[in-house]
Amino acid sequence: MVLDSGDTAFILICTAMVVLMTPGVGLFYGGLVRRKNFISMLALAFIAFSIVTLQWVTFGYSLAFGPDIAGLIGGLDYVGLAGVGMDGEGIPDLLFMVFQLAFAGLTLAILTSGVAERIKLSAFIVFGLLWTTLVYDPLAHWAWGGGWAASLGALDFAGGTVVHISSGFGALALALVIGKRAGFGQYSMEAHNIPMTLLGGALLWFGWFAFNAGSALAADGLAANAFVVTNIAAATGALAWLAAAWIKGTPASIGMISGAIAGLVAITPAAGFVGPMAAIAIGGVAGIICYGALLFRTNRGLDESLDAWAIHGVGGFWGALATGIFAAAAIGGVDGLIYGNVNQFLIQALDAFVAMGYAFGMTYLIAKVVDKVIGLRVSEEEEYVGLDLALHGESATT
Amino acid sequence: MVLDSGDTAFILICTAMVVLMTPGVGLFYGGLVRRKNFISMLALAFIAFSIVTLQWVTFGYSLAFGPDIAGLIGGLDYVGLAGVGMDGEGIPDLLFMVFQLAFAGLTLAILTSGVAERIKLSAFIVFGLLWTTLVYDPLAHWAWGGGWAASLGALDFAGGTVVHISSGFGALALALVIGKRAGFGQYSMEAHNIPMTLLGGALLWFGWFAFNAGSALAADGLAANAFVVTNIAAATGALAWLAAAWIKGTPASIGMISGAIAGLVAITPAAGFVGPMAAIAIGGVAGIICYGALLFRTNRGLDESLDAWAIHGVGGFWGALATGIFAAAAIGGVDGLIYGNVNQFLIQALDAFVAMGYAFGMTYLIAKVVDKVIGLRVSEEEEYVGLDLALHGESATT
Amino acid sequence: MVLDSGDTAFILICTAMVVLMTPGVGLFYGGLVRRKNFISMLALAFIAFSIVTLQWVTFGYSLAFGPDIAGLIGGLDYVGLAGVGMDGEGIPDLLFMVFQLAFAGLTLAILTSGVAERIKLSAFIVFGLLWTTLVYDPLAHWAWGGGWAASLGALDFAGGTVVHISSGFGALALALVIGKRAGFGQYSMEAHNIPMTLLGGALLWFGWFAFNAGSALAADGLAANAFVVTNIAAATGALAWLAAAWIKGTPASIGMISGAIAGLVAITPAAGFVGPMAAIAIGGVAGIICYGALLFRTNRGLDESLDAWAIHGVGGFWGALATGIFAAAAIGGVDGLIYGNVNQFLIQALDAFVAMGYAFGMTYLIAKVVDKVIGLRVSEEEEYVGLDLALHGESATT
Amino acid sequence: MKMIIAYIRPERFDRVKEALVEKGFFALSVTEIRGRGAQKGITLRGGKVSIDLLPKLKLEIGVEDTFAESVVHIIREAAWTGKVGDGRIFVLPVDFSVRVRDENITTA
Amino acid sequence: MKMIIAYIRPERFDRVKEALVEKGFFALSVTEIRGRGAQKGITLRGGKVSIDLLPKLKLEIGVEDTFAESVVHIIREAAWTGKVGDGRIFVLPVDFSVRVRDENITTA
Amino acid sequence: MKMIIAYIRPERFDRVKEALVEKGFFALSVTEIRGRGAQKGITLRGGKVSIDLLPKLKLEIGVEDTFAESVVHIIREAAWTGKVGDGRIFVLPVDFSVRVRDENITTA
Ligand SMILES: Nc1ncnc2c1ncn2[C@@H]1O[C@H](COP(=O)(O)OP(=O)(O)O)[C@@H](O)[C@H]1O
Ligand SMILES: Nc1ncnc2c1ncn2[C@@H]1O[C@H](COP(=O)(O)OP(=O)(O)O)[C@@H](O)[C@H]1O
Ligand SMILES: Nc1ncnc2c1ncn2[C@@H]1O[C@H](COP(=O)(O)OP(=O)(O)O)[C@@H](O)[C@H]1O
Repeated sequence: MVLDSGDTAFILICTAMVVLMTPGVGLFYGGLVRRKNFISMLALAFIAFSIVTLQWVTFGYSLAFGPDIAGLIGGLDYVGLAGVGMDGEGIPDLLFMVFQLAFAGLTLAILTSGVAERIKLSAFIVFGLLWTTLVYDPLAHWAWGGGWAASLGALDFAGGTVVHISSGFGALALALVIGKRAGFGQYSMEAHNIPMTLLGGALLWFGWFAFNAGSALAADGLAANAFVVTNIAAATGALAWLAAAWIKGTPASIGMISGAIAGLVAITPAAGFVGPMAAIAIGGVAGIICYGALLFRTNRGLDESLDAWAIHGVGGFWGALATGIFAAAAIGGVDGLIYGNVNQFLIQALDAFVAMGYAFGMTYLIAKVVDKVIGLRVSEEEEYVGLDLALHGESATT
Repeated sequence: MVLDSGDTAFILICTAMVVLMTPGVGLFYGGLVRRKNFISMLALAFIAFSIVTLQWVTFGYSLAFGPDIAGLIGGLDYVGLAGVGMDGEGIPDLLFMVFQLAFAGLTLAILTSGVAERIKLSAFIVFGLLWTTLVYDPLAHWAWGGGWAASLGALDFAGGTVVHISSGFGALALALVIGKRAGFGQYSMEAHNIPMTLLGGALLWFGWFAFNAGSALAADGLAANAFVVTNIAAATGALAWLAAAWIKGTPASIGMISGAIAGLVAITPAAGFVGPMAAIAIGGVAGIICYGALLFRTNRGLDESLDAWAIHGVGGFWGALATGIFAAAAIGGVDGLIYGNVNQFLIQALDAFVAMGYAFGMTYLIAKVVDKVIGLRVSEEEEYVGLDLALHGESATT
Repeated sequence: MVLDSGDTAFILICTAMVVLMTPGVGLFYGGLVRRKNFISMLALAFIAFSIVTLQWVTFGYSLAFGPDIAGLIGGLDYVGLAGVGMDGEGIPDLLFMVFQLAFAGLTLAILTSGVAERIKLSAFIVFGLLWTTLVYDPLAHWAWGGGWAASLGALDFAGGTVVHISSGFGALALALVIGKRAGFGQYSMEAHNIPMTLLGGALLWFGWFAFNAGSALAADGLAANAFVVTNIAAATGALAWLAAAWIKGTPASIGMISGAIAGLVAITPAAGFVGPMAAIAIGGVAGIICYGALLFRTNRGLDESLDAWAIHGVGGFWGALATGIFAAAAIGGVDGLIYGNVNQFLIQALDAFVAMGYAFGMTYLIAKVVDKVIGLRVSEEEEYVGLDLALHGESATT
Repeated sequence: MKMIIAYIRPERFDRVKEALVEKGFFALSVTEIRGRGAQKGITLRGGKVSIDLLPKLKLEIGVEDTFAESVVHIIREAAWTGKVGDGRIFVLPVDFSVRVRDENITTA
Repeated sequence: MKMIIAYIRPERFDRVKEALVEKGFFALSVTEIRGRGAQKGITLRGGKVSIDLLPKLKLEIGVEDTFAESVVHIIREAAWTGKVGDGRIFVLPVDFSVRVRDENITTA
Repeated sequence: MKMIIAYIRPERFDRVKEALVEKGFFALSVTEIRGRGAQKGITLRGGKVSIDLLPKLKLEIGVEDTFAESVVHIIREAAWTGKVGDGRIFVLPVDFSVRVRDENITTA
């Protein structure tokens, strides 16, 4: 029970960097929507983070990391952060708590992809509190709080299932419940400010180092490995998507940055288990299949508007499998498929499937209930005018 | 006299993050003004930071942290950074110096709120050098350099009085001296680029972790506590202001981010002394009263243009009192009002009052003198055209 | 062979911060070009970083830091990061590798100044891979990988020659080969979004702390010194350029931020060898001479479009010399000219000259070859329409 | 010659453009404007919020007199949704017009 | 019908809009432009800096012939400050105009 | 009075402005627009990419009848490059015009 100042320093800064990812998502999404909903996307990110902060410190952390109950959820011992103090092993308990808080907040922000440009603010707040409680907290418990997935030996270094499968498939469910944007498919809804999306992407790339390397919870060689593979997967993902899009037509910068995010997502569960050369494969494949998922999504006329499903959902799923494929005992103590460990691959697949099913189903349920009770969606006029003016009374630029 | 690499690593990075807050203020303010003064607000932030850098390393640091003279000011022993070297206790002396430099630079940048869209560049430089010397340096000395406030036992963990009361009430004095913007109250002067304000706010939130947690000067449990309460107060402040504005009309994103800043300001002096649940109270109240202060300010027709007074001044004042109310010995070694320590509350109140009076009075004096001697304000035509074109010969966007 | 968690924490975060500098350059440049090439500049930065990432982890790192061959280049021992692992001295070897990767990526991004608004994407990728292999890797080896410059005792703390002379003079060569932008000199090509340039500049200033202080490879007093002198040189550079431009006419914010970058560039090789007061001189002179270089460049009608030559090339050259002038044994163990060590000054001059000549000549050669084989430049129509639409099929803002 | 000035919904622009091209009318100039018609914009949540200026696109098309009516017709058809805010088209007389490039003056 | 084109100070826009609404004129289109009048813009610091294009708003209002003069009058009154840069109003003839929505053609 | 509406290349704006000032025409209003002429924009890489709307500047200049032709002439000369995309100038009749500031009504 002794603190290490180096590890503590590392996780303190990492936490700040992960917090910055939430407005990063806001900028990323805000640039992709139409100008009239720019502020809305940014505000949703801030609000997501703020409500999760309060939920987490009052009871969410306890649900996720309290003493395990039946492998499913944590007990209420840490409600109000009781017993979560300034000391701890390696790093202060409070610091671990807030590092995890940053993950929870970010996850809800990613989910706004599915309801972009059409959700009621009040409904989002209610939905968000329910979602983080009923979806995020259990998933975090399963993987990291001593739940069944952890017991089974499922590997999720920094949140492939907890953060990305959950938000990606959650966004899909949400999009199905709330319905398409008015005019979707009839006229083009181009990204209105791509440089903001690229800036948001840069902040995400930056924060992701902290997200993945910080998940080592120590400033050590494992953190360095996570850092390196994170960067490699991002770069490969960016180039792979760019190349694929170039072959099919145009090397758009949105594709490039989406590919980087896809690579980052896919390496997330694997970052502490695979080496640099595997990261090239993981990132490259992620760039290609997430691009494919996006094409599939648009061809099907689905309005999961900002592609959390294609990038986070599909990328996270691939990452969970890839961890089971490329894990090397030399790095994280566990071997994967390519080293003959079929079992690990099957565990990964099971974990990913359950997370996908649970996140999708539970999100669908919550969304339906919220929609019935208070209504998820703004009025037709409000949507036409745009949420910036209609809800916030503001215009992004004058 | 031995360095700790973890603590040193922490404060090195924290310093960089606090430095980033100054352009963060520039963006925050730049988004709030009219387009024709966007560059001006950003440039003022950079210039504030640059001139304070030179002042601080030549003599400012010595005034603040040199050997105490009568509880009022530091001696000149460290002029030119003489004797401020690469070694130190825990962290290098040079590092402590530059961490404090970042605070000083930021404080002057906050002050530009009071003269936005109308100050002469030359006058700002002269005023800024005088202000940081005659207001900031003494206040820093009183609180942290061994001055009277420190001797009295006044608590200011990260700068509630030194940074926020001083800049907030300073901005008010400055606004009174320079006068209202032409057309103020006659036509609306809406924020021209709210996403930039939100981005600036995100950078401030990010940097504030370093500001407050770094003030522990070590990567330890106290830093973790400061980090956690900082985040809680920001989130609560954001939600409280948003809710209050919603009840009165519209949940504007500017209110949301202003509430976050209000929460951050209020928790600043308290961050090393109060726990997470107190942070909810401190942040929530900050969101409400700073919103009230803003309404008061606009109702009175005061053109303290970007609300440094309402947010930093009033929020800082509340934070100083709140520290006296909620301090818990278990965290920072001192109890506050709710633990029966009336004395601490009175000390806090006294400290806040003196800081407020001194900052307001001295700023008023300096502003008057500069106005008399070289004139604070641009010509009517320059103001009409906007400072970007009139002073810098540039346009924000083409 | 034992890791220090504080040093590791420091370099982990520093690396993330240096990575953020690459999109920082993208924003800086993106704001300076015409709107129709905003996305292009950002995309080039991301692409530069991505291709260098793959080059570096496959063989670039080995060329730079592999066992020395004749003082000229590193051997292939580390190809595919073989033998670069999670342990190391002080910090993990993998971490040192990725810290250096961030430098290599950034350097290529700086170079895009010379071909802004007119380079073919395919040509840039080919050129970039050749350039980083044939120019960057050898220069890195000479200075830091045990090459001839290191043997000679040339000082380059964080990359004055490796990063800045190479990219600055490389950009000049590239500009000469690709030719002027259509219409250059005939009508004005004003910066289209100065706030983005200032934001990019702020991210650069932020990242530069990590760049220079991180080059100590430890969180110690030397890092603190590097941090402090970095900040001083930036501030002084900003004010010096601003003042010079003011005397000649108008204190433009672009000049101010360019001066800051000039100061940062110049202090880069010196950061671990000079003290705070020398930093004032180095930064101030950098602001003036880089401004002079810019005026010279525009007077000569050279279209090295975004002034990498004037700022990075000339500033880096001055920095290399200044290191030989102001180095103080008390700080970095070596004395410079002002302490009577003429020799060091001559070594610095030689090193800078060779780096300049090699970078300029080799870049010219590579550019000529790429131009002959696949063509460096887009068609006249594509240039007229702008690279955003013509190459990426996107518009920065709608 | 006539100058046709049409204020339309931004989301109908692509459709209008295509309809014009189909009938052989290529030239046009587009400006982003904000506007309101006789309805005073849109009122939300039972009058609590009223948005009086909405983004519209303004098209300007200079055509020979004989084509004016058919261009107006094409635009109207492609821009029509039947809801408030569809816009308005004005036809103004032009004294004469010249092409900068070829100095070929058309008077009408 | 007439098309009234008014270049005014941006800061007077709200006042002009209200004045128009008061008299029952709702419809208008607004464009952000830059311009200068016969005074060649503004000269600062004794001629050292001269700003030749200042931001203005352009209003376009299509009205029946009979209302043209009174709309001009309303705008002028509300836009007036008496200082250089107040702007100018032009009244152009309109051949005819149609509403996209209801196909109700007004000819004048 | 006439209203001259000129669509020109943005990069020729400074030249046009100077040419006008030289001949004593100061007043003008400028709007950023996008447009295409009869050539349907620009086609790149053998038709693989086609950019149909390019940024242009629109100048509006209200002048006395007698000056209309010479202003058109000045603009055309200064805006001319001889390549596709040089733009077009329209001259519209103006019923009357007033200056907001001095209430000095000019009718033409
Ligand atoms: N008389 C007019 N003068 C100028 N612009 C007009 C006029 N009538 C309509 N417009 C333009 O057309 C747009 C749509 O008009 P309309 O369909 O009547 O709108 P609404 O249904 O919102 O009243 C307006 O936003 C405005 O830009
Ligand atoms: N003859 C004109 N043609 C076109 N626009 C004009 C004309 N006269 C004035 N304007 C517009 O009206 C605005 C204000 O004009 P005016 O009051 O004469 O300006 P100033 O006082 O700056 O000379 C100008 O900026 C311009 O946009
Ligand atoms: N008949 C027209 N009506 C409206 N605008 C026009 C017309 N003809 C040309 N323009 C404007 O002038 C610009 C340049 O026209 P032109 O030189 O004919 O272009 P291009 O060579 O691209 O066909 C166009 O982009 C458009 O904005």
